Amino acid sequence: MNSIYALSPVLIIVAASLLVLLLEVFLKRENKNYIAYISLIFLIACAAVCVQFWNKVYSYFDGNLILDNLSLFFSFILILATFLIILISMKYLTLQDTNYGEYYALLLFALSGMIIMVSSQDLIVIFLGLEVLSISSYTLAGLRRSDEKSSEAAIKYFLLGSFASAFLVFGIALLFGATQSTSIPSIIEYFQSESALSMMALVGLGLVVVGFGFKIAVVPFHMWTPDVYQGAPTPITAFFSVGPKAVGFAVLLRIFYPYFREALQSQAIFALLWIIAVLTMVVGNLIALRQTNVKRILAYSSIAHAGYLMIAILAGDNESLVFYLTVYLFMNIGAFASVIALGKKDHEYLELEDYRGIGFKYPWIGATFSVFLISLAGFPPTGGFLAKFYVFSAAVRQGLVSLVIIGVLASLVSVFYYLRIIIYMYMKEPSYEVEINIDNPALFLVLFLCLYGVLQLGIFPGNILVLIRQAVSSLPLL
Amino acid sequence: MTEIFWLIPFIPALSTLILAVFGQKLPKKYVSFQACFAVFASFVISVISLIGLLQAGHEHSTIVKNLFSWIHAGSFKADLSLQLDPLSAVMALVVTGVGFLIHVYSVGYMAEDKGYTRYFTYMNLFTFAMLILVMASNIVLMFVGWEGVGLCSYLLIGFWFEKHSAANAGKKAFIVNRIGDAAFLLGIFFIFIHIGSGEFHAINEAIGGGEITQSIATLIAILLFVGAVGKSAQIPLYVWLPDAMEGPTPVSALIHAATMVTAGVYMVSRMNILFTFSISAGHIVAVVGAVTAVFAATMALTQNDIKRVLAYSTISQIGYMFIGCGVGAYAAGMFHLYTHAFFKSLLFLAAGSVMHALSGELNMQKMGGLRKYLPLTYPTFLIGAIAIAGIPFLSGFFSKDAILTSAFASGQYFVWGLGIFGAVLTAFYMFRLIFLTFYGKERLEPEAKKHLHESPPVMTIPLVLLAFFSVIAGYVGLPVVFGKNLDFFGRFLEPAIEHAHEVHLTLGTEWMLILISVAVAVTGIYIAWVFYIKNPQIPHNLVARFPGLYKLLYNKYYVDEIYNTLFVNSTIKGSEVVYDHFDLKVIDGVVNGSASATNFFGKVLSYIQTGLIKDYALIFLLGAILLLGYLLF
Amino acid sequence: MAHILFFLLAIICIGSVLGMIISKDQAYNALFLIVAFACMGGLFALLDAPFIAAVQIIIYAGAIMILFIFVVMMINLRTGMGPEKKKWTLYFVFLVAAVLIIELVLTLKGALKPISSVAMDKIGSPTDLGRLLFTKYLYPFEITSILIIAALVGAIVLVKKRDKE
Amino acid sequence: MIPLSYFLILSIILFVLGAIGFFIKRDLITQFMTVEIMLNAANLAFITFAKSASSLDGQVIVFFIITVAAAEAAVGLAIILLVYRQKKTIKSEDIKLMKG
Amino acid sequence: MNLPILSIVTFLPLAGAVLFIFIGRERENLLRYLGLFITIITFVASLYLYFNFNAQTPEPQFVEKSAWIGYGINYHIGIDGISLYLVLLTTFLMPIVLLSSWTYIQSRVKEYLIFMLMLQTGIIGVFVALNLFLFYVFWEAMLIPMYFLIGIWGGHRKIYATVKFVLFTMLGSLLMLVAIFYMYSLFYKATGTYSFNIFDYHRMILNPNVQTWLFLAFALAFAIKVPMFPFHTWLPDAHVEAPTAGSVVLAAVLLKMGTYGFLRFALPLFPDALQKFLPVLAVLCIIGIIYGGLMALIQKDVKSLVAYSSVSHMGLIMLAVFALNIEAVEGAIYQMLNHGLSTGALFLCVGILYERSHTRLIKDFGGVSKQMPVFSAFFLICMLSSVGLPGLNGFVGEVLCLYGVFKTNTLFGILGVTTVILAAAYLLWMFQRVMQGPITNEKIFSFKDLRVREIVYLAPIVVMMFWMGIYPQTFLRKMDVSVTHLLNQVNKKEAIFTKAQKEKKTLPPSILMESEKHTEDTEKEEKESR
Repeated sequence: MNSIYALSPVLIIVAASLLVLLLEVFLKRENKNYIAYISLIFLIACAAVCVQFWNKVYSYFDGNLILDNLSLFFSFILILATFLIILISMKYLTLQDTNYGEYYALLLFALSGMIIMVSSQDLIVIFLGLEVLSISSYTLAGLRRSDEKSSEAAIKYFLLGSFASAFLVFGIALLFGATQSTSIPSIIEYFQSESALSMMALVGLGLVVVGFGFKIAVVPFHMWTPDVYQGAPTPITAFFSVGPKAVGFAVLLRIFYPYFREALQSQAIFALLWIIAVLTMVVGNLIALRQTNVKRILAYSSIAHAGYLMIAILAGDNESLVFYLTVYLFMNIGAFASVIALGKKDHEYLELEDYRGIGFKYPWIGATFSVFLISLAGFPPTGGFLAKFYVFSAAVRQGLVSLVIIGVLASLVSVFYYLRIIIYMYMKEPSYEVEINIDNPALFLVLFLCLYGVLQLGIFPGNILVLIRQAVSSLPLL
Repeated sequence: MTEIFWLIPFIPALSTLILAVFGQKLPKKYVSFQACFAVFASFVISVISLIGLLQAGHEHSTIVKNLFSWIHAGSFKADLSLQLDPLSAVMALVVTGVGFLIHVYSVGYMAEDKGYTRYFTYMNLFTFAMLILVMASNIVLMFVGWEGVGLCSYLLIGFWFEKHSAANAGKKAFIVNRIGDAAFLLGIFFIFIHIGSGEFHAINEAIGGGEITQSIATLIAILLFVGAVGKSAQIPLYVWLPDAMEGPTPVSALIHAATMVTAGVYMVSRMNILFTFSISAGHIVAVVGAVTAVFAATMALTQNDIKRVLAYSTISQIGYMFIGCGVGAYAAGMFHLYTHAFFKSLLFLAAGSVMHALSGELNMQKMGGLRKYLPLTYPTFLIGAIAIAGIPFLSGFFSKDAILTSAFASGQYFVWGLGIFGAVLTAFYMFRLIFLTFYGKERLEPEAKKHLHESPPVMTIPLVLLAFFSVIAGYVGLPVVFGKNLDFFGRFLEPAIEHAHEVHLTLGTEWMLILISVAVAVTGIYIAWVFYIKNPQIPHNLVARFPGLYKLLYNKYYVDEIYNTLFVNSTIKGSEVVYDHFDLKVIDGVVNGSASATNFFGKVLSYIQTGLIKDYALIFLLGAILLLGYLLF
Repeated sequence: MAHILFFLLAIICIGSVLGMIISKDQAYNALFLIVAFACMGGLFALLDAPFIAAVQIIIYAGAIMILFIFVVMMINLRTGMGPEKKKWTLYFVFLVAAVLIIELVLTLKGALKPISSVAMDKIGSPTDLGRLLFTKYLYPFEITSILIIAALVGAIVLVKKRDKE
Repeated sequence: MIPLSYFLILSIILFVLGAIGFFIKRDLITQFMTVEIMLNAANLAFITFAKSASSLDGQVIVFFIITVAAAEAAVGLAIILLVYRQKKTIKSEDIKLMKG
Repeated sequence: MNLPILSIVTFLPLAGAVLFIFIGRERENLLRYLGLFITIITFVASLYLYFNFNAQTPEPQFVEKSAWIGYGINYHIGIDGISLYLVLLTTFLMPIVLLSSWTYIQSRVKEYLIFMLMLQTGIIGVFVALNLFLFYVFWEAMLIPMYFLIGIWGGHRKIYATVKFVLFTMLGSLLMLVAIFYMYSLFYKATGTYSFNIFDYHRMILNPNVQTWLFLAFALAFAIKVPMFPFHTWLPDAHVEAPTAGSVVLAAVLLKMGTYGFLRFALPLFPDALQKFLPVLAVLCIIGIIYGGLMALIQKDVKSLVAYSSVSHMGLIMLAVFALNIEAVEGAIYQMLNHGLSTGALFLCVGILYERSHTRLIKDFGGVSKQMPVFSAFFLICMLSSVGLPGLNGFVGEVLCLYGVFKTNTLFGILGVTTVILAAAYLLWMFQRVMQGPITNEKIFSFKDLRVREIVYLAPIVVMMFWMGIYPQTFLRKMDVSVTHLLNQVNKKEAIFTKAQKEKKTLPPSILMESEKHTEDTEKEEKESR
């Protein structure tokens, strides 16, 4: 099988975005929705192709492009995410007057970047993919030009993002200097072979962590998150909260999984990640307590979740990590979709005050939103619970009891602000009228899908778990 | 024929059930009929079974009927089983007999009350509970009855619950009783632990077999006695009984004179083997009884409320009964219980009839010269008074004499002395009562005088009957001076009560004691006559002479006040303080405090999020520096 | 000789960066930056990477900086903005800088083989680089194309005037 | 011949200068310029390592990084323009609509 | 048996809840009747459990087991003599509760019923789960509906109350979760197989040092739920603010989950740690008994009075549990049921008053009996059952508990007996101030006596009170074996561990009883894990 075929997932996506760009020029404003449909079709196609590769491990361009189950699974998740994002965007764009064909194009570019990242073992390729992702993201964040917040988000994201990637590059440089290579396997090899680790490699690794720490928004590299999430168009926020995070963790997984499997837990880097995880969980949850803007709350919650995911990294338990990410995709996109649902022409309801009595005024939105929040808070029988359950139990099995205790206490704090939203929706009388544009079938489809996903993963995750097990099994067991 | 004895308690129970469920629908007449009939039926059965027992003779004088097993858990076994033996037979007889008369009396007394049905429901329920108490074959079941009667007294004292005082009195009675009950419960536990069974015969055998040590026995006995003290209104738990007079008079007669309050005495006699076995316990019982007898009597001296006088007299009479038990003459104690049931309920009912006549007036100072208006009530009342005063040839004389004699015989002269002194006081206050009520010049309220009338026959007939019994009831237990083994009562009880130490006094001493008691009774009456007939200003002079003492007695030694401040108020105040300053401030403070602390940290952290790019970069930078630093060093 | 060249370039480079940090006017900043990049190119050349040096000069000093200049002109603020004035910030910043530099320098301990041992055969000639680009680094090279398109589209979308029909 | 560590130290210095420059400069454009400096520092490091390893990989990588820099520049300046159009300022202190 | 009766009992309400989603919110009466119907069906089904329960074996019965998620997470339910009655209590009370809120809940009936039914499933699930994971799932899931019930239909400070309730409870249960993980990993290390099966854990004897922490985690969770003395402050708030039905369920069943947890987990799993902490716990219980009573004495709000009385009663129950002898434990279980009935009934009565007067402050009442004789009769009986009057259910449980405690520790027994006095004091005083005395508040003159519906739902409780008081053997008989087995387990494990201690100085975190072989589902796990 030749390499073109192997490239097809990326190619399809890129082709789709180019096509979208063309159509953007020719289509008239009123039937811009076709663009969305077309990109959806392409996504499905891409997913179909990914399925073809399942269970066969391919590696091209000496390891720059590998199609093992892990990368495929992640690509699949990311495609699914994008799929849902496009669905929730369609109406939103017309309502919030952001209707560019480029929107979809950039979304697809970002997706391609992410797919590149997850399906590569070479830091340079990963870095390039990251840049593709970032550059599209910067733009997407700024797409609501009617709104100052949006452009502010864009500039913050851009400046800090490039700042971070500078660190990343420097880190890669140091690693390169130490190991003469940028491909993860050889780096790992170096780390395992080298009896006396050279400081440079370690520091390089540290800087790489910094760089990705920015993307996955762990404390103290999280500062951009709330502002960008708040300012960016809501569907894009949903996208940020899921896509880049998943990718970042996918990469960290590739870097650290074998690293920690070697029981190098005495390593300084381990302690470092430990501290980062704790900080992330604590800070994220604590600040979230004070927020009154729903998007900001969700932003901080996403930071906190990054903390939980770090626990999985530390425990070196990929299965739980991947499962968590999968669940997180559904519940977070679902939550943001519910937020989007509460919007009308040129206005979104984002303040907690707006949510008074929503639960009874719009029972379906309220109910689904509550389910997502409950899942985020980690109550059974939702996926959120099972995800936390796996992560924590894995951690305890690795003897990280103290970490887990901090984790559960942090999630106890988180319960408060998740339930706070529910309090506003159900337990406070509305003080003023909230009119929303209810006719939005695509959005409700998404709500339903996410609801289904959250419950399915919470109650009968069996099949997904099997897939995940296959996915992580493709990692090198050292 | 005696096998059906187990029906005795359940007939009233059935009647209670019917009344409770359908009572509101049923006509008054039927209600009263059923209620009285139920009690009468069980009376008949008790008579039958008593006769049965008499025929059976001593050897098989105890019949036990085990209905079903009630609580079985581990070593804790208690069955619903009734037992018939002389002791319970006597009690059943008293309860049903007197109870029946009082039921009948109530038909008239309560005729106008709108709580008519409720009243009879409670009364039947009480009869049931009381019968369970006396017929229980194990101590747990006895406790059931014990608490049951407590409940009924609570309900009946608070019968007119619209009155604050009534509701209060009811509550007070129940709670004070509960204190005793708690001790009783502990006693039961000790019995179960050290003897392993609650069946009376088992207990008796165990003690007889010396399975428990002296000290344990004493402990158990004292705990049980505390229970008795609560139920039988002895020092220090007597305070509820005077207030209990808030209830309808027949209730006072039945529950707070004839039956329930004497349950303690019954219990002690039932456990007589235990009490005899533990020497010190017996002394304690006797002393408490004696002191109470005098103490209560003194309080009765100055009261103006008819029923309260009678209440205190009840307390003091029960004191006598405990003297009997304490000195080991359980038969005597039971005997006094039995006679007291007649004349005291007679007194109460008569008092009730007086009230009835005076449309609810209770204050003796507002009476006087009633004897011509109440041709039937007066003589009966007088008979009761004579009986209780201990004038020879009436029931009270025999029983009280029996007690005092055995007290003397047992060598506890102090107790005996107190008893004698109490006798003086008894005679005095009873006749003070008589004179103030029926003699002297009328001090009636005008409109009370307007419809002054003798009570209807339905009330007077029971009076007459009771009066009759008060006279003759004593002849079943004549003292030895009138000839050997005339003490049918004592001999009848023998199987249930083992004779602690036979009384062996010379006839001379016996006569001497009798004379003394007669003398003191007469003295008491004479003093009363002097005070309230001959020259009525003496009391006033005395009051003027010893104002302090008078106030002290008039306010019942301020015991209620002391208890209130000491226990009730202090508890409530203390709890309030704890609630406000500990529960809300400290415990809940910690809870809310932790929450707000978390919130505060959130606030602090959120200040870092300044929104300025440079600051974000700085944090980022510092993070990186620390990270690298950590890696390097 | 080489030493002198190196230090010359290095000093100019650092100096211009400092100048950029200190000066108020963005236009000057841009020029400083160009100088810095130019020196960087020189350094690359010193490291036997002539092609990269050229690229550096052309793309950075040529293309990118022109962009900067354009934007600066477009925005054209009369009042420039110097660095932070607050004393503590400056001290703090110097502290941070010192620490960071020390840390990073420390990492170099024994990281590099002595230069003498390095065989001087490889010169970063365009042909060699080209070969590498289209063989080993083909995939990344392709990716850059996506990157550039994305950047293009993004830039256009952001700055183009809204079409109001 | 010049010890390579000199180059590395230089690159480090530049990198740090860029980093703190990002912190102390107060206008978006220059802040972005400092980022470019940092990237270049990285480039220098790469090339030095390439030299020490006597392989061309480093140089190729630098080539890519320059491309990235260019792309970032394009988008970044566009965003800055966007901000300027809306706020009529590029002071980074004025960019604080969202905080807390 | 082919019919999965236990699952039906557990999930029927949930199914009903799902069904309700598709019924229009405006058809309130249909919803009400349907809800009632469902709960009654559930009750009937649960009766089947009672009658087919085999009292001879301690083994769990009506067991259903099927592989679920893997990693030892199986669907594994069953009941023994301990859980049987708690399930019955739940199913018995639910229809009553729904009836009680028939008119009280006027707004958002649909949601209300949905949450009630979900709640029922959650509670029953806790009692029937034999797989620790399953148990925890129900344990947590149950919080959500309760959260809504208090938060939406509650009083003025409902939000404070409900958040406090949820967070407080979660604090405990999350730490317990960590402990569960720890045992899970211990078992994995010991056997190389994953299992959450309680019986597998019963085979595992833990090192006392390990036990200490695990026990503390479990105990905290359960102690908060019970609630034991220092952790009780959520209870009054929750009770006062919750709607009547909520309070009833809370008091009658939810609190029992704590005691049940102690019986099912803390005792058999950590006997040594239990022994270590027994004095502390017992003292806490004693404090709880007296403290709760005193606090109840002076409450101004009837509901919080009853709430504090619960604190006192539950204190006694816990004390009995810690007495660790058959009388006490049976008494404790019995007293759980009694407390469920009597306190539940008291809350119902308070609710009835509240529906008429819209106040719960004692001072606003007085002389109600005059207006509502029938009600006062019911109220009186419920109160007396709570006081523990012989002939009513309360007495049997109380006397057994106290006797058992007394047997193990005389002093504690004596202190415990104070509850007899205190209970009488605060309840009678409350009764006097609310029901007796002259009518002060003219609003009371407008009170109507009980409606038929109210009688209908109070009557069965009262009947049960008498039944349980007069013929307790009906219930005690079926506990004996299970309780004995439980106690044996506690003692046996101690014995074995002390033996192990003698044998070697350094102890592994856990020893496995070789005597018994793996239960089949762990074998299944082995296959899976390969």
